[in-house]
Amino acid sequence: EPALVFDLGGKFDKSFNEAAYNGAERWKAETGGTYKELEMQSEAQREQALRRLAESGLNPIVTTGFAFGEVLNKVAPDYPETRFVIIDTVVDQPNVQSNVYAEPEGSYLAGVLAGMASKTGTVGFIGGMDIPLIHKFRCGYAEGFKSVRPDGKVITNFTGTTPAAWNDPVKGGELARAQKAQGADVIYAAAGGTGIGVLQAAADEGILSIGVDSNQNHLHPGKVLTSMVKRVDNSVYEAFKAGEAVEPGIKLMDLKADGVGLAMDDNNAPLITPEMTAAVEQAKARIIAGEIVPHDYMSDNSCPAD
Amino acid sequence: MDYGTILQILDSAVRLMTPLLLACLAGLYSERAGVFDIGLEGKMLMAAFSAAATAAVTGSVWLGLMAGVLAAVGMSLIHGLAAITFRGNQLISGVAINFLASGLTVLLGQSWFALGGRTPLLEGAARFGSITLPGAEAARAIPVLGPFYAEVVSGHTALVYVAALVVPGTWWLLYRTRFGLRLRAVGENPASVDTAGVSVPRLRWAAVAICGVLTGLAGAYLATGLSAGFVKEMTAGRGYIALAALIFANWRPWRALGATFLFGLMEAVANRYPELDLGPVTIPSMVMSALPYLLTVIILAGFIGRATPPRAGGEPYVKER
Amino acid sequence: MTRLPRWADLVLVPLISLALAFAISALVILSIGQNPVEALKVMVTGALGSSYGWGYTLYYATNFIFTGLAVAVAAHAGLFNIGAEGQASLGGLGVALVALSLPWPHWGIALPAAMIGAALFGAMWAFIPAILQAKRGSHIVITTIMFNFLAAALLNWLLVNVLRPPGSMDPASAPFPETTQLPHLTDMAAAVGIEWGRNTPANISFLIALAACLLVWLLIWRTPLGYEIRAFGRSERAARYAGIRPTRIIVVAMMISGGLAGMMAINNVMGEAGRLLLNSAEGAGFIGIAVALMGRNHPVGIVLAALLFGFLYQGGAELALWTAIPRELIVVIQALVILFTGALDNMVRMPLGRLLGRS
Amino acid sequence: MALSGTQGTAPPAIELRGISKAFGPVQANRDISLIVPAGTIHGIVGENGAGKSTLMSILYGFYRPDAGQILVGGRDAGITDSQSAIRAGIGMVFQHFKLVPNFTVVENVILGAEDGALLAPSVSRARKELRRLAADYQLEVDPDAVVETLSVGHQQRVEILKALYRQADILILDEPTGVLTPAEADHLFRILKGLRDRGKTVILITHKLREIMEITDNTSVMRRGEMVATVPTARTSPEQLAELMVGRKVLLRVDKAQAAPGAPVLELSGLRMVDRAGVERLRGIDLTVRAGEILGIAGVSGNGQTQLLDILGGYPETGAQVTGTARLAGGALPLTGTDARARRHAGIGNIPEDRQAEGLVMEFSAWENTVLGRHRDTGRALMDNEAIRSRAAAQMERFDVRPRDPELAAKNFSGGNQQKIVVAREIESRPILLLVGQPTRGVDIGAIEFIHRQLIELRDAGAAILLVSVELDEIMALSDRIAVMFDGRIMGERLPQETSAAELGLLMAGASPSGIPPEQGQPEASHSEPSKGLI
Ligand SMILES: Nc1ncnc2c1ncn2[C@@H]1O[C@H](COP(=O)(O)OP(=O)(O)OP(=O)(O)O)[C@@H](O)[C@H]1O
Ligand SMILES: Nc1ncnc2c1ncn2[C@@H]1O[C@H](COP(=O)(O)OP(=O)(O)OP(=O)(O)O)[C@@H](O)[C@H]1O
Ligand SMILES: [Mg+2]
Ligand SMILES: [Mg+2]
Repeated sequence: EPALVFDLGGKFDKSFNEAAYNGAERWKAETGGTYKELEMQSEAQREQALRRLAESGLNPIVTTGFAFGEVLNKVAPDYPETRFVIIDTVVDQPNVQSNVYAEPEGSYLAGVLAGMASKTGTVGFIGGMDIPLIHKFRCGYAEGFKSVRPDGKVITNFTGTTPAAWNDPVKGGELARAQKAQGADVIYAAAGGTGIGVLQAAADEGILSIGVDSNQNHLHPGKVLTSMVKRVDNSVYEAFKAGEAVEPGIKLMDLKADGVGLAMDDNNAPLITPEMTAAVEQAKARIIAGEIVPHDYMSDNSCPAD
Repeated sequence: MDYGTILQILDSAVRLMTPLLLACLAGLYSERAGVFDIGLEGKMLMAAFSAAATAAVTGSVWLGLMAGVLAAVGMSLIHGLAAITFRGNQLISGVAINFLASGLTVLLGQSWFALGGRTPLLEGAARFGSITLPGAEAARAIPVLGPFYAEVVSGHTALVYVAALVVPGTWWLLYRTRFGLRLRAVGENPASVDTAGVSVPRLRWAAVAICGVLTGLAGAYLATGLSAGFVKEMTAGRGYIALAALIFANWRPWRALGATFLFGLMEAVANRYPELDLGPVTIPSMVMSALPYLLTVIILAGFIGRATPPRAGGEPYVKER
Repeated sequence: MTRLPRWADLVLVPLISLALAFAISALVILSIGQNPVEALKVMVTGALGSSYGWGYTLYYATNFIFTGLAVAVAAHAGLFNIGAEGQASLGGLGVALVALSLPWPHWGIALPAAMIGAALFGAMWAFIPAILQAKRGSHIVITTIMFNFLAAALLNWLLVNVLRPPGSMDPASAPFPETTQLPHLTDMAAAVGIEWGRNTPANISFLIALAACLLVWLLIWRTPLGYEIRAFGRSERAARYAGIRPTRIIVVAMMISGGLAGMMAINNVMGEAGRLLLNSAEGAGFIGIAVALMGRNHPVGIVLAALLFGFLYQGGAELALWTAIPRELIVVIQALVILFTGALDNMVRMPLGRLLGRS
Repeated sequence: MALSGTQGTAPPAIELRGISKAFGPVQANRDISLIVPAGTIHGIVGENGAGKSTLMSILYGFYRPDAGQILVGGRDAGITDSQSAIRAGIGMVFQHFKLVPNFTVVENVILGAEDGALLAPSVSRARKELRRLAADYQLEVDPDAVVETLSVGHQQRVEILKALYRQADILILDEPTGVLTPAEADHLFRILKGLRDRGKTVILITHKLREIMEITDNTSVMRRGEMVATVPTARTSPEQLAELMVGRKVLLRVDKAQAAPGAPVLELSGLRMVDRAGVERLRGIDLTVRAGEILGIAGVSGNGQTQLLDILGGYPETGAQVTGTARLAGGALPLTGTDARARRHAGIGNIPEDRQAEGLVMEFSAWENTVLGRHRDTGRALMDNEAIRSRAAAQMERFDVRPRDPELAAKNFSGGNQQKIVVAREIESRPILLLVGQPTRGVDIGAIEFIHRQLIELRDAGAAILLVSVELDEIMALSDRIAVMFDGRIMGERLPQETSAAELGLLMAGASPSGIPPEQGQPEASHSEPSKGLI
């Protein structure tokens, strides 16, 4: 029986954790299997949770979020029989599969779309916790945006520097209003649960927003430009499907592997012009072809679009 | 910083001030009557949850508001029972109330909505919409004051204006009415009220109930005005900041407005400028968020002004000759 | 007010209060459509049904013994220390600084140093509210609350900007050197040939906590300082008459209190996590209030209450794992225990006084 | 309405029938009946704990009696709470004032008697009414003054005004003069006489038989919860009242040998103290106490005695500034020190004025209290509780503390026995100087005699004793020399055999011995009637 551990923020964050949940549910619906799930309440619980799951013979154990990295590094060797899967960071252990996503690629596409949708030429980015991982989103987004609006401006804010930043919709909303006041008319929220506040405020203020991780277009139909989805659901689904035979090592989920992408559906269809679709498709093709390489912020902690 | 930015920050400060102001005034009633209340946080949280849950289920923000107020009054009842009827330790009761709210909101939320302690997103009539005051758009043309009116004064949700009215209302009630005189007296020397033939418990119960109503409004605003639904621990220490503001305001209504506005402004500025660059020094966001607490300690230490709490505060009243 | 016989006050009142708290908790469980009996079963088997469960129960109890003692020592001096949470966090900082500062050759050397670091930082965090209370009359309850927030902000900043190793995204310190890993109770049991509590974090800190109980007992009831603390806590004027200086007692009692709260960090930070995490105290400082109230500020009572809360904590974790009841249930139980033992105690005491027919 | 004690056909102002009240095991009032004629001043006397305050609190509706009936003006007044008592025309001035310190006089006066939901009409009516009352009864106070800035005497006036504003016809005063200077007391009595002359009824509780004789028309005596007698004051004497109070002939004479004073033990010169609020409480005290003598300090309470004892004991009020010099047994005694332990070490024993708040930790057991202040004396890391217990048991035996149970908490002993625990502790430490404050306050006659004997014995063993008491008879009986304190000064020193209570009373009232009025004394002070022997 597999297990899935959600990070702080909880499985119904409409975002990252919920994507993982959807993957598990898809597996459950298809196979009729059951799985164990657990939500983190605090930083200090992670180790106990992992150990308890491993102790009770669950296998594989999927953990969502880079914050499990350090703990998993410590726990995995104690349970060599158990396979672990971690999402969003790399843990170098023989029984761990690390799923990492090409956030810059997906974000680049989001940036292209934002650039075309923006009337003011100013767009916003609201990140959750101020960490290199989120700068990856920001940097790709900025690059994509600049590719269509070279003179445009990207306003950036982060909600905080601690995990609480993932779960502060009030602050997210205030930041969105502040960005609107500064002229932004499309705001990309890479902020977990905080993003809900961003999307809400954007809808209230009559500007566009871009969701993240899960498809969030339905939250405010016609007001969310698109969502940069990370197919966390696929990672979870495949891990569950592989079961105890899940492959250790690094698994790169990029555009080519359909690991990241933009969500297009009925909810945002009225917002998307054929030109936009064409531009996005073209950028996507060039990225896959390697003609465009969106910069990975974490490779050198800098962003050429700044 | 241009005028537009200033207006935007002020606008944000007003929104962020509102829950603090309502909670602070709530604490003012309770503490002026001699019942210390460190459970503002819990009452607010409970109210936020009940308001959001009810609004989500019924689709009516007004029903949500009522539920929020009822929930907070319910928590007040527990506090009153401990502090007034059973003459228990008011501080401990407050601590318990904060934990109770923190646990119950998630427990009930999870069991009702299975959204990890969250309520569904509120939409349409389940949220407070913003109210555009008359002439707001027309006023924009007037230089300086016009945009101020349109941006900062107009365009808030109903509870913001309610909170603003509660300030003069509280002042009037406290200093111009019989009830206020007795309320202030019971917090200073309950024996004086008792020997004057007025019931001490009744006055304190009234104060605690008003405290419940106002924390109810504060919580409801948080979940249905400021944001669109409840998330766990969404009060995020605002109850304690309200308490800090109450001390800062020296238990006076107009100063409560000033103190909570200051704290709201600090939050708004911190939101806008996480790393506040003041030329030679850059203030990290942690300092900004810690500032209300730091200021409170400084006030309490008497380095700026002097906090003089109601004299009978925190003490259960026992008849004595 | 009617007075109760001593045994009733010490044993019966807390037990009835506890029973009330549990009864209402059961109602809460019912109200969310779950079965309280089932829940209790899960908790008991999960926390006490195996040496694994016991290992975690003891691990949590260790935290609560330290914070319970901390709250109790302050309470004996008539001070309500709500700041154990912040003091425990700062204790964690002390431990981290010690553990990361030197290449410790052996845990046996690192432990005393870490204990000093933990106690020192915890005491330091209690010192400011104490001196403000003593010299400026600032209400210690409010200042310690504020200091909890200040501690959180300070640690946030330090973990993000100072202690976080380069390249890491967690707001956490670097892992401590292997050599500072404290021996687990498992290892100690294995040394005498017993297999017990594999993979649990219970460690030697538990024994240190028990030793701390003994020391606190000696301090409070056997030393002149303890006499002074108790005298001051019950009557400030009598204490002044007796030549007991209020400032000194407030500061000393609060620093001992803060030191004890800080010492908790050798268990959770050094013994378990092996690095300093954000929010490492995990509310144990607040549980200390409930533990001290339940334990009537006496070390023996505190150990029993800490075990109870250790059980609740571990049982609660199991609940979240195996049932649909969220872990927050234990927060509710904790709240009810504090409410009934600390604030509504007269509700139990009054009818009990009539029942026992004493005055 | 009939004046001054004449009993007409009019119904009595108050009639109590069979009032009983118990607090747990303590029967505070037992089947009490009492008639107070209208238009009279009625005194009530009785020992501490006799039940006087309880009875009055019942009359005021503050407590509910277990049994009995209250008639006001001949009709059952249906007094169930203070509100109904007020409606029945009863006003009460409590021993501890019930004022809101940071309210103005007007606010205090209208509190609970407002005219409507809004304050403004009440305030303006109250101002007018206060002006009238001030003129009628010599009750001048500034209506806008904040109460906490007023003197005690003025605060008491506010209390009386509160009652009169509520149109009280019956005014109860519980020990009103305990906190007043003699001048203020005189003013109060003029007010009370004025009230009586206008037909009001006054009930006055006091411990001072002088006041009873001076002002009351009738006097009731209570003993151990019962009403033992009501007599017209004119037909009784202090001696008879005292006997009624305690239930046997009282002979308050202490047998003691002539003192044989030795070398000076305590020498004080120029002792001044300014408290935190900046008020000068001691204005230059010069004193000498010799070995083997008792120096008694007489004075109305609140004239600096407490400050003097606290400074000598080593625990002056925080923030106080102390100047002056002192010598103890020839060596320098630093006055600014705040180390009570060092004082004990130097041989100063201290029986404090307030045993419950200072002399004992009420929650501690008796044995723990026997080392209070000397708990560090062994200098060892751990206290030897067994030794302390057994010493405590022996001490309780010697001082006849009942019950003889060292484990019992101090709060569970009666007042007299609590005092014995304190006295035992301090005397058995064999001090060279013993500070004694109000040693017999609230203590019954038997214990008083015992404690007095212990003090004399200590004196005869060569200790110097500084005795502060507000009881003039106690001062007269015990002291070898008497100093009178007024307003932070020593007004003069007398030998007991060469002075009279009358002379001491004059000094206590601030009249300077040479006849020159003191700087601080109120002008009307000098014509206060000299006190007769108090019993
Ligand atoms: N609230 C109370 N609870 C318990 N016992 C009380 C209470 N009030 C009074 N008593 C007891 O009732 C008895 C009578 O007390 P009361 O105060 O009426 O005496 P009193 O004559 O006024 O004494 P004093 O001269 O000291 O003022 C005392 O034994 C006292 O301890
Ligand atoms: N408030 C109270 N609650 C409980 N018990 C009390 C209370 N007041 C007094 N007692 C008990 O009642 C007994 C009598 O107390 P009280 O003060 O009336 O004694 P007393 O007769 O005046 O003795 P003494 O002359 O020594 O003062 C004491 O032993 C005390 O333990
Ligand atoms: Mg009395
Ligand atoms: Mg007595």
